[in-house]
Amino acid sequence: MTYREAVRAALRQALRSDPHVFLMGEDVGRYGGAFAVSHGLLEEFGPERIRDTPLSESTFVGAGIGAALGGMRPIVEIMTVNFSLLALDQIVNNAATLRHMSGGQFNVPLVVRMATGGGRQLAAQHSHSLEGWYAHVPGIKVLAPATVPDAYGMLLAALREPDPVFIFEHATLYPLEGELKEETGSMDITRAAVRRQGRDVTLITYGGSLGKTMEAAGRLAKDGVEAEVIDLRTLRPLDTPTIIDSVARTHRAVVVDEAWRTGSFAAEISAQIVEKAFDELDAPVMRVCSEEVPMPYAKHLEEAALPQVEDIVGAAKRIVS
Amino acid sequence: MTKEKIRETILRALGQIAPEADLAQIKPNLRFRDQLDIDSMDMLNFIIAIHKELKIEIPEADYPKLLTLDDCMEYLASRKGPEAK
Amino acid sequence: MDRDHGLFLLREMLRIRRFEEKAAEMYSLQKIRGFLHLYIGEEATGVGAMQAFTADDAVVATYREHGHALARGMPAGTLMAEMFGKATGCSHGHGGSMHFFDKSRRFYGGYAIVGGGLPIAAGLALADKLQGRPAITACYFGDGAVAEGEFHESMNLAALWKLPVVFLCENNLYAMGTALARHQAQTDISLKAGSYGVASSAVDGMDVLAVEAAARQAADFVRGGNGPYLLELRTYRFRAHSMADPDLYRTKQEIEEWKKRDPILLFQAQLREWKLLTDSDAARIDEEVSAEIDEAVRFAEAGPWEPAEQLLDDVQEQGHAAP
Amino acid sequence: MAQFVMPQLGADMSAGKLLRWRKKVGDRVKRGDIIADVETDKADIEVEVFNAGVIDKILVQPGERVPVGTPLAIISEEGEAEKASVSPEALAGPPPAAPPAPVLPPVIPLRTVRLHISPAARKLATDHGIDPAAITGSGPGGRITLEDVQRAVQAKAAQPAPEAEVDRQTRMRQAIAAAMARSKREIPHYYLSTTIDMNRAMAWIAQANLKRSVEERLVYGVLLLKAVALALRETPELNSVWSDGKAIPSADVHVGVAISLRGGGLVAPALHHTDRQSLDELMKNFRDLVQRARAGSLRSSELGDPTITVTSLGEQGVETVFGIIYPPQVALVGFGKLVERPWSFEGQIVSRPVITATLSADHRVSDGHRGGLFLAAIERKLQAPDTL
Repeated sequence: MTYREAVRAALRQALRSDPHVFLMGEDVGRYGGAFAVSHGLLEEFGPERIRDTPLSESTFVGAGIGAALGGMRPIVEIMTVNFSLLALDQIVNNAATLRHMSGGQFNVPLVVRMATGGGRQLAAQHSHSLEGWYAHVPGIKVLAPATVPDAYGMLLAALREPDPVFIFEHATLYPLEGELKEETGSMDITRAAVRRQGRDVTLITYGGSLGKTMEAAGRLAKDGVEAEVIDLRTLRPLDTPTIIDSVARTHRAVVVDEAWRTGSFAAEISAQIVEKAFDELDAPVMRVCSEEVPMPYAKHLEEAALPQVEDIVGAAKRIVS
Repeated sequence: MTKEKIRETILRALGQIAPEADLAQIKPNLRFRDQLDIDSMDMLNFIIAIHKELKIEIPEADYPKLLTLDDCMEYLASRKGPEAK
Repeated sequence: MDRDHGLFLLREMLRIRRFEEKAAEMYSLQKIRGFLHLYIGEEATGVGAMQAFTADDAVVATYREHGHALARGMPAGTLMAEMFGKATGCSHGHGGSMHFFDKSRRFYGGYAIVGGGLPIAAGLALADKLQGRPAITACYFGDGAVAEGEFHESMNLAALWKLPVVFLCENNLYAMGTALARHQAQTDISLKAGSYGVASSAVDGMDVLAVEAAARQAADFVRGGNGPYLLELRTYRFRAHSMADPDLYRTKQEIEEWKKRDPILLFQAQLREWKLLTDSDAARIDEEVSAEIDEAVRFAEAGPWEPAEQLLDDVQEQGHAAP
Repeated sequence: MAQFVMPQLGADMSAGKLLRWRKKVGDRVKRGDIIADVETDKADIEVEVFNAGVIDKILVQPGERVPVGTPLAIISEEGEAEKASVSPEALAGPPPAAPPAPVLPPVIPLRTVRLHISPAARKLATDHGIDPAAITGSGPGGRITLEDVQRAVQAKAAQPAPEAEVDRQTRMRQAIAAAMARSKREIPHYYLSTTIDMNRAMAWIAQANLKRSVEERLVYGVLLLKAVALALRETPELNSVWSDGKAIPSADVHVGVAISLRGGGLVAPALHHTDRQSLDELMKNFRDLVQRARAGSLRSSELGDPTITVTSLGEQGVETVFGIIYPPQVALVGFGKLVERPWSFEGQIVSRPVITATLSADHRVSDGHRGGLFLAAIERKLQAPDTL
């Protein structure tokens, strides 16, 4: 099963089991979803529950908030994270604030999904990784499933949350093949996952960078460096204890994040480690991030801009003496 | 001032500059420097301590008269005058 | 014209007027801090339009929402306490003047990003429609919001999906200090609805009966499953935009001209003309309203502060939220 | 009776200036009347009154700027007797606090020398009572890593458990061993020597001490320290720290004084700003430093930041010292014993007290020519003791 099919299976599962669930977004219906995630759902659930929207990101996200306030369980799909900027007002000023601003009277059980990340030669308006911006905002949860089981189980878990959840699906992951066990259901979204154990250095990553990081760990092992790989899974709330536990064992950390380095979520991870595990560090915390450039179109330039396996290996080796 | 008082004063001053020394073992006719591993700065601090305790001025020229316990006793007794018996 | 209803409308408008006057006083004494936007002059739009909605309907308001909240039936004391920042406030002191909420009255809040409430109103209407409930949504906003993309997107979406929303544009002619003609090429707001296939009309917002009648008509249209309706309420605010506003962008003469059409004075005169209001009625109502407002201040004054230890309690549901 | 106060007219307003009164004493006002104009940081605003009555007293005059909440006028209510018994001050309550005077941040001197060690390594070393300065770093740029400390811990564990005192001495020995071994391994030393006539200096000191009480008397050692400190100003490269492959000149002169400890061992704490202290201050601080060094109560800053070291072994009778530089410093000055020697002076052979000064210097940083100039400067300074 692919990551795409896993998301679709979760959507289908949710739509079947809860009549309050509906999906809306640009081209989720007749087109079948820009990434074909919702392909076939319109036929099964009809246009009331699989709603094509106008290109009005702010308003269909706001309508999702309103529908959630009004008792529904909306899932809003935004085509890419770059487009979500048109809805930032609704997300940051309304979705994230309503529970607090109303003194706890209202909550917004809304799930918003969107594609993120580069690597597909879509240039500077379709390729960025801005999930770190969202993780800055209290009042919302930010998930970044990186595997087929997580794509399925974390979406189901998001639909059980009483507060807004934003799911970032790295677009290069959709064709990823993986096994989804029969018994997989809603899963814990508060914990990071250790994807590989090691004693020499901790590689911390999430989403679309997990594959590259695992490959880097494999190469490091050939050179005698045993790297531990942490998949954050959820950026907010961040599972800091898992990170700190690992760094306390390896004493070295490399953060791999496809976003730009400056003011990045990688910077947040790095700061958490320095604040909470300073005395465990035997080397500076390294960050492997995208170059500070809008994503270029040409393949060789895009590859140069994005973190690559060699960059991760290099960063790890620089701090493992 | 009795000889005993002067002796006590000297040993107390030595104790301040060389706290680890066993003062009971001090030989009265040997130089402090050779017994206690002290240097000129320690000696200076010793003289300052004596000066403070006994309230007497000790000219620099008299420093060589303060190198052993016996010399010290003699010099200080002479300086503190008739009381010392 | 039913006398009881007439006196009720008068009392409702007077409650808002006295409440706002007291709020200004409390602001000058620093009991109320932050921003304070007063509704004085616009009482007929809030009170008149609210008559068209039932307790089952939803209401979305703006940052100038004291009048909407009072007209919706929220107790003056909880509103004053909110502005005092007290735990007994309608939003536990988290929101202040611009963010009144009341779940029990389906009052979905004051929104301080101009235009931000319109998509939410569309969503509330969508929820009612999808769940087969007969409820509709009242969405107040000002003339300034008409310049926002969310106004146009929401008109379109509501019309496209035939959502049961009454859009109530309180056009007081100024977006903060920018006159309507200085930010809109087409100053007839009701006309804008046509291009989205939204039914619309405009009404004199200083005439509470006219507002009520127009709003009932709009609400009936929406309840009939015909999709949304845009009702433009032409009004004027007598006070400056906020307490810090020196009112440099309009003339004293203009304000005085509008004050001649004070909705409360106009309606009192009409009631007297119809022999529905006596001097003793007027005095009694004024006295009762003043007492209610004084009691609201006492309530606000007496209320406790929310303990700072609870600062993070309402960010996410407890048990789900991790720091 | 009511007070009319400077109103809050905006979220960010803390004070306002009264521009003009629209009403005067004796005027009748009603709720909502414009009573005055107030200037805020943003604009001039007409302010209204919330009480009906007669203006009884005006407390603030046009042009005055007062904090929000300050009473501006007293309004007596209708029928109220004019002679109000309550003073305006009592009504006003305590006046708003004046803004605090700006507090200048304290000037914190920079530390000139810092150990290159990872946090984890530092913690492990502390946990095992190991002096990190005694460990040679193997990490990038010579950083001491966790592994380096782990090796030191193992080495320590391999030794028989010593008595506490022996342990302290062993540690000090180890620290000296590590620092000196590193110095000899890394620093290409060169050595220069000169003999200095101390006649004038000793005569000056004898004269000076005549007027001084016992505590104030100087020893010639402080003249040597001051002369070294002043000479460094002429050859600042010798007052440097070697870091990451280059010499970084130190802004300040902190001469480290080698002090031998009873029972063995050595420390070289700094006399801060040696060049800026008078001889009297230097004497007092030097004496204090020796006493504290031997009592084991030195401050970490004194141990951490000397910019050059001076060692004097004259007490032991040696005439010439060939010292080893204490890294990351780049120079060390040695003095031998003050001895009477035949000396040629204006064509005559005379007996003079002389002392041999030596310089050990880092050839990566300075050359013999500059080192020679430095020793010559020390000699020159000692010939003019009254200028020290």
